[in-house]
Amino acid sequence: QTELRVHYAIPTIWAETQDALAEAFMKEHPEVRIVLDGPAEGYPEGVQRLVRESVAGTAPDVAYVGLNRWRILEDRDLIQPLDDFLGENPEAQGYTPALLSLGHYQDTQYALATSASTLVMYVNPDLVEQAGGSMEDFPTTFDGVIELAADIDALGDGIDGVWIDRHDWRFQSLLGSYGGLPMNADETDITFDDEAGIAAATLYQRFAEEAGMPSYTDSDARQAFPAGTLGIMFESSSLQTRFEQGAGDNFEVTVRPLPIAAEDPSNVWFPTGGSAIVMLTEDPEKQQAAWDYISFVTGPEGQRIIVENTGYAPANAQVLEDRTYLGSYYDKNENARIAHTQVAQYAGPWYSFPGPEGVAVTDMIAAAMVDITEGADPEARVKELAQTLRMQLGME
Amino acid sequence: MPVLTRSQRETLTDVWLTGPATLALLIFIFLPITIVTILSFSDYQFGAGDLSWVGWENYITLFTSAIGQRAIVNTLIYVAIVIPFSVVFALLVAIGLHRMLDWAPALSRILRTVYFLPVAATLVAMAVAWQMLLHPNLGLVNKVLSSLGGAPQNWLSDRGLVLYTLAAIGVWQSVGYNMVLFLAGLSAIPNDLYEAAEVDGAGGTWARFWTVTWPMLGPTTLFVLVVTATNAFRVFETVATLTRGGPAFASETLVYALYREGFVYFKAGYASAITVIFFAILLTLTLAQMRLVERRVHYR
Amino acid sequence: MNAIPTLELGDVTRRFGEQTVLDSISLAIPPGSFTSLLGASGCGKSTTLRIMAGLDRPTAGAVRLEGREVSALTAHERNIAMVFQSYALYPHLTVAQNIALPLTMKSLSALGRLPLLGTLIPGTAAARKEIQAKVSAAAEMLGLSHLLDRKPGTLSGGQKQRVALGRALVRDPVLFLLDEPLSNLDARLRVQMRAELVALHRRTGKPFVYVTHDQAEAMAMSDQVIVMIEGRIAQAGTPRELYERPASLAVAEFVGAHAINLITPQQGAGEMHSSAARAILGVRPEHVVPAPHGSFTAKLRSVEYLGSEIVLSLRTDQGVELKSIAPGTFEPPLPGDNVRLSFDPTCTHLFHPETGARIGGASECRS
Amino acid sequence: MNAIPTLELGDVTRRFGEQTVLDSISLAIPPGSFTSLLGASGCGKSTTLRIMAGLDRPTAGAVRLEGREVSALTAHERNIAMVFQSYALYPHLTVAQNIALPLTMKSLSALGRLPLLGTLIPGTAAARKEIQAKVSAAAEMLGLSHLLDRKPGTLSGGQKQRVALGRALVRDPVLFLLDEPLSNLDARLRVQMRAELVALHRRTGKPFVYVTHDQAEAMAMSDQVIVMIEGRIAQAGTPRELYERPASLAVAEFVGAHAINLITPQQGAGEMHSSAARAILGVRPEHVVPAPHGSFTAKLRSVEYLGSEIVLSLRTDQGVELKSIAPGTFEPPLPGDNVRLSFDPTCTHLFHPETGARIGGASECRS
Amino acid sequence: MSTLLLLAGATLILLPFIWMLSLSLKPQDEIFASTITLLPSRLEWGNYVKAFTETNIPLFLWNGFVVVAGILFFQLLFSIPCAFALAQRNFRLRTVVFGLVLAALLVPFHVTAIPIFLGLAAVNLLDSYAALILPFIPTAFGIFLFRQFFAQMSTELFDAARVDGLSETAVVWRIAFPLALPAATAFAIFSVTAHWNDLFWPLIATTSPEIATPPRGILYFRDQESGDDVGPLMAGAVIITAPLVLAFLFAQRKFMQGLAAGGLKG
Ligand SMILES: Nc1ncnc2c1ncn2[C@@H]1O[C@H](COP(=O)(O)OP(=O)(O)OP(=O)(O)O)[C@@H](O)[C@H]1O
Ligand SMILES: Nc1ncnc2c1ncn2[C@@H]1O[C@H](COP(=O)(O)OP(=O)(O)OP(=O)(O)O)[C@@H](O)[C@H]1O
Ligand SMILES: [Mg+2]
Ligand SMILES: [Mg+2]
Repeated sequence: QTELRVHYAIPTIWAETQDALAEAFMKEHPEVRIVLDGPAEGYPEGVQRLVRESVAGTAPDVAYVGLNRWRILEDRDLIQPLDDFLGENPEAQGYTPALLSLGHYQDTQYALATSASTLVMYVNPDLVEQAGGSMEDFPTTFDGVIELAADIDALGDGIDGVWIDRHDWRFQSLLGSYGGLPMNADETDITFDDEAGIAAATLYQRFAEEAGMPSYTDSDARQAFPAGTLGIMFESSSLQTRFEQGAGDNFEVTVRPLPIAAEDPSNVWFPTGGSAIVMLTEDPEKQQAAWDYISFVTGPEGQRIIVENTGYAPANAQVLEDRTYLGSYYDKNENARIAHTQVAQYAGPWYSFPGPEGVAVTDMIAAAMVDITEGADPEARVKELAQTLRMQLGME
Repeated sequence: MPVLTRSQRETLTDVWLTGPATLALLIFIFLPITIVTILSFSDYQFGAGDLSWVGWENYITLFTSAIGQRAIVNTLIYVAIVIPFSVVFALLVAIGLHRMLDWAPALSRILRTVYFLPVAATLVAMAVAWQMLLHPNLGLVNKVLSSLGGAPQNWLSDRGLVLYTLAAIGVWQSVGYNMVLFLAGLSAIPNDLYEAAEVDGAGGTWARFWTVTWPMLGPTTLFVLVVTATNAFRVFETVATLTRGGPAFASETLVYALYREGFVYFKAGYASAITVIFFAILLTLTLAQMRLVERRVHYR
Repeated sequence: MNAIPTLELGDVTRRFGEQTVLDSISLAIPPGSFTSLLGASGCGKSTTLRIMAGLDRPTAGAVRLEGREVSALTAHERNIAMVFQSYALYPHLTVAQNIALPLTMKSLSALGRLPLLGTLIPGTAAARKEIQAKVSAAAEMLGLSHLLDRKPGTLSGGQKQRVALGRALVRDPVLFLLDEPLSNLDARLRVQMRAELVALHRRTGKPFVYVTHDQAEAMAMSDQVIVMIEGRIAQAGTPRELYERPASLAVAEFVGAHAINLITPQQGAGEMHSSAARAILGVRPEHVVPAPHGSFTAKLRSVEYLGSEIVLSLRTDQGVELKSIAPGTFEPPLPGDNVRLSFDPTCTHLFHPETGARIGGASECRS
Repeated sequence: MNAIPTLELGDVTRRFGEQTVLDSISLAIPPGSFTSLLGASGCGKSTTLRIMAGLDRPTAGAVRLEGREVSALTAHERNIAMVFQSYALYPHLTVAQNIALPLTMKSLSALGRLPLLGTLIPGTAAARKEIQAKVSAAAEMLGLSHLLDRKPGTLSGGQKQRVALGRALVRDPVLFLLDEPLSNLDARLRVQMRAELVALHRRTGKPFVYVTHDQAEAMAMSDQVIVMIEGRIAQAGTPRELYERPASLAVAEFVGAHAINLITPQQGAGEMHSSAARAILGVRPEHVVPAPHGSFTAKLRSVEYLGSEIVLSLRTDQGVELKSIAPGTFEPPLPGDNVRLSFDPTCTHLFHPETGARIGGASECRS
Repeated sequence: MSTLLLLAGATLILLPFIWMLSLSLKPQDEIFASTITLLPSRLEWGNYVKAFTETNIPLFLWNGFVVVAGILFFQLLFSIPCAFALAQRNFRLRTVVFGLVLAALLVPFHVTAIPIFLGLAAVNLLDSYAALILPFIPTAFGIFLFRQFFAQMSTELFDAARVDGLSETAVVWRIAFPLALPAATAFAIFSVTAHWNDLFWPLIATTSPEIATPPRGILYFRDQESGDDVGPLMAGAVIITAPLVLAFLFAQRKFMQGLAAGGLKG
């Protein structure tokens, strides 16, 4: 019997799912035994632990990591290419090129997405109606959203119109909505200081100035929305369940897709959050078992389990196309359907920046968004930011 | 006759008594420190296979980068708030509770436990409670503030305010710790000194405090200052759980910076340099503090 | 001189919870007197002193200072100086500052006491100068001039004691209270300090109340000794009165350098003294003397040589244990030998076997 | 009896850094003797005792225990018992456990000493029983039987002292060392404990070395008194030798209940004594007596009444300050009057004005 | 007056705890409400049920106990003899050792964490109780506190023990240690609260859920990605804080004595 040690993070979401996955897998593969490591608190802590354990030589065989984090492992040669296992025709197994791109780097497939989320709008319909709007013709442009948010904000005491976190992933999402890209294809230059990037950054300022966006921390906002004092909140689709629980019977949490701002919608992409699965083991025998496991959890059956348990969007085309897997789930979960459709349509990589400063610069992006929200000139600030990033990342 | 001379046997005894602890100190504290100091001159990336020596570059970066400077300045501001406030509050609370012991011992003991609670609390959960209390819109703090006619504040998301909020929470955490130390110091003051003061005409509350209490608490105060300072300089947990250094590095502190650089960014070399600087600051200040205060506190 | 006592306690009682520590104490401290409060540990001496000082309040009874009832006044309003057994010096202040403290508290305002600011307040400089002068004078008198800049922690016991005295002296109080100030000193230094205290008393002319459990100290220094036993005053009088006419068995046992010899009626010591058959007979060892024609004999059990005198431990045939003191030049017989002894008949005391009250004996013990 | 001294110090020197605390000390403690080490505070008494016990080591010199050099043995290997000034009772153990501790350490293995497990080790029960018996015997002897279960914190000074003694006694050591064991007691208790110690010494038959700075104690208890002054032995001898033939001025000043009167040649006291012109004359106050036909007069300055005796402070016309002791029955004149005095000529001492060495005087002081 | 201030201060101090308790009893939809209510409309024991069923809290508490007790045991075992020697014995390297202790007092654990992690990995001790206990054995604070305590105790007591035939080891454990119990209680409170609540090191050194300590256990309800599960998180926090508060209540008398008698008098 082969034993596979599996690492994952975020037990609130994943703990039961992982047990179900392991059980289902072992039923199919009785020769493999899955051992789950104690989960890490979050994706950043998870990847920290993987790096440490690799240095210490105690790394697990397979790991779920944040979709924007596996590059850190790749950078240190800790994970194995999957191309040989995938075979000639991955698409037939449900791995579309868009989905594969999430784990692709320099012509090699290092990771496969297991679950996906993108930025969506959470809306409080009660507030929308009080402000004179309606859910039927909910705005689909940023201008419309800002206008509505301003109306909600005007409702008065303690009611806020809109909120979005000042954060790398959110910024990339807005950027994607405008059809911009953070970097060029060979990762030798920063490209978000173009029109799209400036427009995306300007949104922060407009939210603040025109719609009175408060300067909440993420936990502030996550408290305000379910409490019913925040009209529109841009957040990851993965928060849906918690928001629904938190709002209870007070109001009906409603999900709306992100507005599309690009002139050419084919340029639109949304960075995908969620997790990828990677193979760490170098032992050929284990690698085969690991692959069996990976293909199971990224295959339709595994994906069904994941979607039903976590609320994440699936990362396999087959489950989406074939109603036998998740049809009844979506009938009950309109919000999930909206979010998952957005993933299916626009999923794109969550860019991580190359080199040793790759993680550090994401905090600089966040800091720049804070500046812009608080009144800095968006164009100048974005240009300055791009320049700083080029320096930090050694692109010049 | 024993094989070893008496001196040799005495030395063996000393080694047997102090050896284990000293060895443990060397292995678990000084060896790591040495490694860290050496690494601070390299560009080592945690997990990477190779490294190269970069001389003082990491130090130069720390002192020239805006974020590095921010971390140093923030730490100093934080410490400058937490030390005086937590020491003074703790002293006042301790004196109050000590007096209360005379006429309401039970209440005094209960309050003592209450003030000690923050020391015993699990910060993971406390952070959530604080976040809710300090919520700009829904939090009790702002609601009370506005009902008193004040303007609500963004305690944790206002760049100008967040450091002071953290400092206030830091005071909240250390008042109990210091109070316990002061209470112990107070109970060691001989009562006849108060009586002498009374007979000498220093009978009022303030006169008693300045003639007896404060001077007699000298050694305790020194101890409290050293402990508070080392704890305040190491501020990490509240930053990590409440603000993660944000917004826009406004609450970045040295230990959080070294944590972030080392653990999140994996820049072990740079993190080591922060460590060395941190250690140097701490060592200097503590020694200075001891030097300055020690002589005035041990009345010899 | 003034007839009103400087301090008077009238039927002062002090209870701590159930325990009655002082039981209806009445006493008077005449102006200029040196009064000792003598008693065993725990008999209430310190409590009495604390009530005089105003640090404690009587459960019942009156405290009169120069004729005025002062129960309502706190300690520092009474202008009484007190020297504590443990000296209670402020360890953070120099000797000079310790001595100056009571004056500073009296003559400088709260502002004026501040280190730097203080100098700006009008009149402060003058007041400080005056304090300085008084401190110097007190230090001079106590031989502390060369120690003024030292901290108490570096002083020897005797020096500390003098600083504590200095702090009391400098104030010109109406009364000095001293709570076993010598008990921490070694024997030789104690004798020396005793003399200094007496001299000091004479110089100030103020009444001293001196607490001690050492009868020798009380006898040597005082005009008036008040013997306290278990919260009551057993006897008050001059040292000589106490020694020559102890009011009770307890007082007789307490007073005197060597424990008094006591012979109970049961021991049938009738042959030694005619009164010993109905009362307890007390004879001090110094009044039991070896005499060739003494009235009775006893067997010598052991000898303690003290230089100037020799203590003989004896036992009579009836089993009565006796001590006798002979001059140092006396050549004692070997232990086991019989010694012939006699009592000085003018120096015997008779006590009631049950109450212990004095019921007879010599009225004056002069040979 | 055995001729080898139980303990011998041979030229023992002890330095702490620069300071020489003991300077070439040689002494012998004969079997069964009671030796006092007498000296002022800081003269090195405790250091000497600690060297004997093995708690400290001499910088130079030899320590011989029953003839055997023991420098290499640590304190716990020497089988010497020591009683400390502060008693050093273990506050966390009961009286019984305190007394038993030395035995437990000696007769039980490390395992056997463990609370529960210990009972399983063979022989432990028997050993424990034996210890129990010895502790009971010692407690009986010291009158501590009813206190065995108390903690030291609840005992009075005298009781503590006896526990400390019990702990020493129970071990059957070759030598007892006692470092000022009575100095914490009050005067009356001290006298009583003194007698108990002497009785104990007699009962055990073991040599005692007794450290004190109280000359009365040393005189009263010892066969041999060793006077130490500043790290040297100033004189060793019987109490009587010390009192009657002090080897130096320093010893004379140290010995005796009251400080000796010293008259320097400059004070021109030739009229008082013929030898006073070339040497320092020493006369103890008890040998200066008021006598109607005395050889000189002095003015009475003050009187201390001590019950059994009266101390007169006097000053001659030449300005010599003198003390005289009269019996308690003496009726002193008023201060300021002249008193006629005489010296007991057999009890004077002459010392060299520079070296202080004894150069003459009475060889025996018997009247 | 001063009593009122003290009570007001205590209320301020208590505020987050009251909040914690109240949250732990609130149903999900009341936790995030726009109005502030201290008391939940209905007591929701479900949070506690969830805390107990979804995580193995009894196991975490047991682990916490083992780790904390283990740390304390070894800290005392190592620091007391060392502190005793520093205070009561004279040896050549005494100043050096004491200097080391003072310097170590200033080192935050974060600095040494990574090298220690690698070292433990090298000897294969990660993810075990040993990994949680070993790094905290050298306690400069403990040595310092005990040294101050022993330094002001009379040497005579220890000399008496030596004369009574106790070896130095016996002097340390049979005499010095029992006397230092108050100080040890004080030290224990500081050590236990610190290590019971420590999250940083357990997250680095251990992965198995079987040896998770209490805070690592309730971390289960903490989540950046999808939002904290506040109710059970607070319930868990209440459960793991309670033993410490009880311990403090029990220990406080000894504890105060210990500090009073100990190092604080300089
Ligand atoms: N504050 C108090 N509360 C309760 N009992 C007290 C208090 N102060 C003193 N006592 C008791 O009163 C009695 C007398 O105490 P006090 O201190 O006056 O004795 P003392 O004669 O000065 O003894 P010593 O010579 O030992 O100083 C003692 O039994 C003591 O226990
Ligand atoms: N460990 C030490 N280091 C330095 N000096 C010391 C030490 N122990 C004792 N001394 C010095 O040695 C001298 C003699 O000390 P010792 O304790 O033997 O005196 P003593 O005669 O016992 O005095 P006392 O009657 O006060 O107990 C003193 O001056 C003391 O300061
Ligand atoms: Mg008293
Ligand atoms: Mg001594």
